[in-house]
Amino acid sequence: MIMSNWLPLFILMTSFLTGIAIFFLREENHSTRSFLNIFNAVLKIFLVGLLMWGVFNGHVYEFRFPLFLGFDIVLNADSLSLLFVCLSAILWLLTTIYAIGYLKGTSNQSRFFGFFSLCVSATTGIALAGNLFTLLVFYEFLTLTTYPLVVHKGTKEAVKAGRVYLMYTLLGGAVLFFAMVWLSSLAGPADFTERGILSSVATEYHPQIIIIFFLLILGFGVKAALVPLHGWLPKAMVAPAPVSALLHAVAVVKAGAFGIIRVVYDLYGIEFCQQLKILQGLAIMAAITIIYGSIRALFQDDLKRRLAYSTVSQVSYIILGVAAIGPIATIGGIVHLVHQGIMKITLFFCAGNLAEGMNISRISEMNGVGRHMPWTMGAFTIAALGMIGVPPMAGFISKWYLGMGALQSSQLWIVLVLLLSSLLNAAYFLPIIYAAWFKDSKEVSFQGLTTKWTQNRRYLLYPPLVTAGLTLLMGIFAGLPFSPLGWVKLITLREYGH
Amino acid sequence: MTQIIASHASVWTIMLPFLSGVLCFMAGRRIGTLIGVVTAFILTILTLNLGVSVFQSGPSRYAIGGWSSPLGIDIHLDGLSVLMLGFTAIVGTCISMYAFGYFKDRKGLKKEKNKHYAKMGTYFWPLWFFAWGGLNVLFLSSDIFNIYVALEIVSFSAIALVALKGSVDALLSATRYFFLTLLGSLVYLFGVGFLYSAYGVLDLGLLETVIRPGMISTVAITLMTLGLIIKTALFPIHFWLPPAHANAPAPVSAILSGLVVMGSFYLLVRLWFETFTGVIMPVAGQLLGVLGAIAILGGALQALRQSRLKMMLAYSTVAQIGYMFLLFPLLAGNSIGQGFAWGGGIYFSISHACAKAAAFMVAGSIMYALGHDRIKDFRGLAQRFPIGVFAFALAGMSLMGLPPSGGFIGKWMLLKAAMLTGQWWYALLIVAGSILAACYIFRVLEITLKAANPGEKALHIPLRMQLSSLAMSFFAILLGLAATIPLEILKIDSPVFFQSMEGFIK
Amino acid sequence: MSVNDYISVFFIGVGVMFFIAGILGVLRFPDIYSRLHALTKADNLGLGFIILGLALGIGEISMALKLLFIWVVVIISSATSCYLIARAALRMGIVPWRKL
Amino acid sequence: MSTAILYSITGIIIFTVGLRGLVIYTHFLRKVLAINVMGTGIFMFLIALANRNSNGMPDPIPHAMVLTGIVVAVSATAFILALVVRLHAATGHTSFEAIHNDDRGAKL
Amino acid sequence: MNINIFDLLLAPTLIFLAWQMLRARDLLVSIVLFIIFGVLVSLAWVQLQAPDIALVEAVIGSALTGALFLGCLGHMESHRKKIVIEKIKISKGSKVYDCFLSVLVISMGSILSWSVLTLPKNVLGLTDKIQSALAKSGVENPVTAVILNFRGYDTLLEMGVLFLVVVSVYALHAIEPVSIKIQPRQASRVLIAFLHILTPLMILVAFYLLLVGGHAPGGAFQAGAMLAGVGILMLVGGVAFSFNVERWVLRFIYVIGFGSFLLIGLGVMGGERNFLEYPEYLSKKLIFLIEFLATISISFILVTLFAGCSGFLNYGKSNSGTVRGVSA
Repeated sequence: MIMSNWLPLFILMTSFLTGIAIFFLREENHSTRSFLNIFNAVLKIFLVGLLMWGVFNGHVYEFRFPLFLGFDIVLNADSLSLLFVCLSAILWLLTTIYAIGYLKGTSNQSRFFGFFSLCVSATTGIALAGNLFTLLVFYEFLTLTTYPLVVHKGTKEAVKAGRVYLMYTLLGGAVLFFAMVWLSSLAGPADFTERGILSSVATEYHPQIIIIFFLLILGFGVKAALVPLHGWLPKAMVAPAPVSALLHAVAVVKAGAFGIIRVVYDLYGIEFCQQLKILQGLAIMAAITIIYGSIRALFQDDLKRRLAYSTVSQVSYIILGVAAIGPIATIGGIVHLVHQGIMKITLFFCAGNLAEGMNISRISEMNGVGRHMPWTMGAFTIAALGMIGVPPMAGFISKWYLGMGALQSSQLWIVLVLLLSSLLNAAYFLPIIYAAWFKDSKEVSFQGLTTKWTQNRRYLLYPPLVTAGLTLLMGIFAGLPFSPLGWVKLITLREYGH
Repeated sequence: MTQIIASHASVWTIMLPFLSGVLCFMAGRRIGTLIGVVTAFILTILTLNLGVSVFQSGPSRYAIGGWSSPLGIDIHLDGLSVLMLGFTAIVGTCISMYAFGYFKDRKGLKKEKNKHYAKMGTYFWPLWFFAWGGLNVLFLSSDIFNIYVALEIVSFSAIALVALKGSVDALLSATRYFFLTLLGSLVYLFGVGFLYSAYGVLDLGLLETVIRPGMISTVAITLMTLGLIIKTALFPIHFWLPPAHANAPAPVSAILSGLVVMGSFYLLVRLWFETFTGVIMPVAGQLLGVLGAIAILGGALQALRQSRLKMMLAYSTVAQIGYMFLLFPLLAGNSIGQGFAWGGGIYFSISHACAKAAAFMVAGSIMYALGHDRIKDFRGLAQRFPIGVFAFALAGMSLMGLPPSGGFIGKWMLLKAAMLTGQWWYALLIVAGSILAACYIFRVLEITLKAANPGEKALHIPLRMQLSSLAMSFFAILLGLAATIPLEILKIDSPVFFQSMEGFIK
Repeated sequence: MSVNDYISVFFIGVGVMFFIAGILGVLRFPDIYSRLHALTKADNLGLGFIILGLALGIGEISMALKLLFIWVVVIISSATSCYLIARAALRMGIVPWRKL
Repeated sequence: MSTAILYSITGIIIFTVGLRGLVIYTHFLRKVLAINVMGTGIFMFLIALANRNSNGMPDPIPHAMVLTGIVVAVSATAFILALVVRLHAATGHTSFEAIHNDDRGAKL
Repeated sequence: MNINIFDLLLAPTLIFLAWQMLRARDLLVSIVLFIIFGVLVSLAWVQLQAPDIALVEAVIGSALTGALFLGCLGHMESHRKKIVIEKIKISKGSKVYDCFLSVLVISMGSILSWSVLTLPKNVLGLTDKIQSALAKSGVENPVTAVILNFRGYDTLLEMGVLFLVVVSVYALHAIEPVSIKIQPRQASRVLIAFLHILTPLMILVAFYLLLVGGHAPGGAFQAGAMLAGVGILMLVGGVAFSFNVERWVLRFIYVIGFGSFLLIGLGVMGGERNFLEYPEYLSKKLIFLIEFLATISISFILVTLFAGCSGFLNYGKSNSGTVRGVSA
């Protein structure tokens, strides 16, 4: 079927065209905008479902648009990309609902939702990219579309954060650009294939290939917030809560991690990586990031900043899983892509709710909030426990597989890193939970929830509840075939070929 | 090879602008404007038609007056010239549409001021069409002396357009522009004199066959290159460009930065890689490359320091010209890299034309609305003037070289040429230049995104202006998506070995 | 060389002498009016002699007439321009030189 | 040495004299004069070398080129002089330096 | 062809004049030297067997350009707001800079001269081809044939340049008109009388030049410049012209030279016949027509250009739409 090759493009276009259409809507046209947003998000989920069904049955979708001189824009639905697409589609819907409530009564909404949709289409593009070139195109596109979201508030602080964000991401993009052109002059337009393509490059170019590998990691590492390159992430916290949620859970950070997965598995190939002995370095970088992020998180009083550093550390689990060779660690890493996304988005939704409902943004102010906002804090608790890795939350599954994988490839130090970081996770999450539920507020008496919160309660509350629920379900039903874990096993099977 | 065709379409593309320039002068402002806009559209259709015919039947020559070269003057049509014609037409049409709105009476302005714009509008059209006609002559001519006359037409109309505003700044920059561009023309003419004295022919194609390496050729090429470098405003002789481009009315800045710069660059490329291929020394290319490199960095750093938007864009032009000149050292490398260098340089120049024209149009719209172009007072512009800022952002993408845009494709190809020929320092430079470009573009964008100062007054910008700048910037982006078409056209009768364009070291 | 040629050379020589005298006048005379005097006199007469000499040398009637025509035009224009210069000088307030 | 060589080198020297003048002298009119001198140098170069045929007939193509060149030169001169007049009327100065200094003086 | 003593004297004189012209303290002296330089250059053209160019140089290159300079200088002198003593040379690091520049220029000159010596002794150029094609061109003077037929395209564009410049000059003056007060000039009777003699004479000469252009030195530019000379004399003599470009007749005159050339070029085009390819039986007539109309345009354009740089062009300022009569 020829038409079915267009399916990936349709999926991309649902959010892209929505974005463009929203730009042209007048500011006051709230209902049309909301309808357009939600309708398209649902449509997208439906299309993704269709795609998923096809891929599961072994159908290959490939959309190819020749751009110039042998470089094509390729949209390719393989099992790995589907995982990411699926995640982004679902979380887009939830975040959109949340954002509609969150932004009620503020200005510049058309611009916000326009870029919001474009940002998701960029993420979809990254997920579906069938070659490095396409990946780069959407990666840069993501930078451009998230920038207006980061500076959305237009305050001095926001603009400053936006500048930092741009500086990091554009530099990363430039490095990536450089590396990619270099690679393409050695190996031509590099289509992603399972188990990589670069092993065919002649041995005399291997030193260059290794340098390119690290340049690529550097480029993607900026967005994935690998440690020396993470500076933008905590600063970008000034953005509105839905943006932070999107940035941390789905779009930016994940795009970086996803890029690294693509490079290691589908461009270089795991065996070729082993042959070049380049994964060890990556693993060490990831481990440092994990520990460093956790420690920094401990000392933050601002809730969103603490979550930001938590992201720094958690995303590197994915990279660690990729770098620790072996199928089981791979499963752990890739599945964490989904799990971390779901859990982190819950946390950010909740942080946003606290800020909106009770004007609380600091952990020291959180004593006893559980009593005033029980649902929000309930969702927060589930997600935080998941982050720590308490069974039966989803986070446990990923950590389990990571640990098992490390044992399997007999890299004990990785297990140690995991344990240490779990301890640290507990150290920075548990006090929050404790304070929220069991401590009494010593401050001035409770003034009551804001009117904004009471008016928009359903928009703001349902999304975190759903994601919290998903956190639980993904943990409990991890064994089912269409659960993230099941799907990741399928991916791993294809990557390792056995 | 090339055939003689009986089609007169190419003559019409040259003569129509002159004809309508004359008509505009005769008809006065109101009717002149209409004539101008209609002509622009006709020209676009004509050039597209010409492009299709070249695409189908290959390159051709046309002997003006029936006297073919060496006695007479030939018009030659090949991929490169058709591409240049086509993009001039597209950019020109957008600029014409923009000028249509720009010189109209402005609501909310004093009568005196409006009279000023009306008078500018009266003379803008004939001068602009002469510039356009001159460019078309330049792109199609195959005779080095005829090209000199074309260069003069372009320069004179450009200078008059710069001076159009009548302010001291405008007059001063026009005067400076005049001296340098005339110096450039004369030096070029001297080179022509040397070539003719040595070889007795003026036709580019014939020269290619008779030219021999030696003292005289070197001197001639040096002189011609020097002249054209002055006109293109490459690094050490770039100082005249920013004031001239920044002090002109917005449509004029778009014409200058977009098209006029492209014209002299085109000529330089044509001479170096078709006529003089046999006698160019690689070291000369490296020299131009070094100048280009300094221009990229210096221009971008200067752009960062500017407080006025148009001045910033003008310095950005200086930097982007530097990129175009990277073509010269990169083309000297191996045959795999050549195709990329050639394609990249040309592609860069056309996408720069689109992007910079769009950016200047937006700058003009902002000046129209606010009455100034101080960057620090752009707060809240994204909210009040979203189409313009969006167009600026799109144009900026191309200037920065972010995908998908024409600038990206151009940079990609140049970068690849640098990699393939092993001149990786140019690759680093290209990347560094992009980052600097991002710095100055986002410096503007971030201020527009800041919350607005309440109570600031602004004129309403006509939709026609907004849409034409938007269309122009879309074109800059479209160049990144539909790169195949221009590149295929460029391959027609290309002097460079294009076969291995997909190639990589294996 | 024929007699005609000798005569021709003689006339041209006389013309040149006039010119030299004129130049000396321009260089040595004290003010603009007297310089103008020297110049125009030399011009008209000197040119006249030269043209006479040339006409004899060529010995062709049509050519001679053309040369004559040139002389007439030059005389008229130099007279006019001399007058104009002198008038302009007077208007500017330049006082004619007087022997002290 | 033939006439052709003599005059062509004379042309080159005139050109260089003009070039130096263009850069070194400040007054606009002097600069315009210098440009005209440069042009004349080039024209002389062209015409001189057109005149070295063995059959004694000069080559008419450079003649035509120079005719065109002279007309272009006079157009250019008229154009720039009109600009200079405008600039002089607006600023009272006749050189870049003077205008620049004036400008700086006004700012101080 | 060998050198004679005259050439050996003329060439250094030219260089010396160029040098002195640029460095003379008084600008008026510079301009006068420029005119003399022009006259001597046209002598050089004669020496180089280029009578056509000698004529153009004398009329346009020397006289007309000189008039432009004088007009401009005079105008600026008479409208000086304050007396400013401006340095002749640029002041920044003058000595060192000058030395450096001189060295640069001298080395450039020597390289160029050296390369001239390496030129082939005898390049025929296109002389033979032109001779053989001359019969078909419609004129006998090879230079005219090149200008109007073989390379008519260049000449068309050159007319375009002239037209463009006149439009530019108007554009310069139309916008924010400079407040230039033109002092009422009292025309002198002598000058008027002179003009009465000269004008018909010059028209005659111009027409002669136009006619003769086909087979001898002459042509539209020379003729146009002659007429322009008369016009300039009238202008400075106090005969007021109207430069009101809003009158269509004036615009039409400016346009007619270039426009008719363009239209004829396009008109003969069609079928097998290319742009500017005159039919053989018509070529003589068409060339004459083009030259005739060009002469009219050129003369008016040149007068306007003179007016533009010497303050006569006060279009847009006052009601100068009326033609003042000869104020004798």
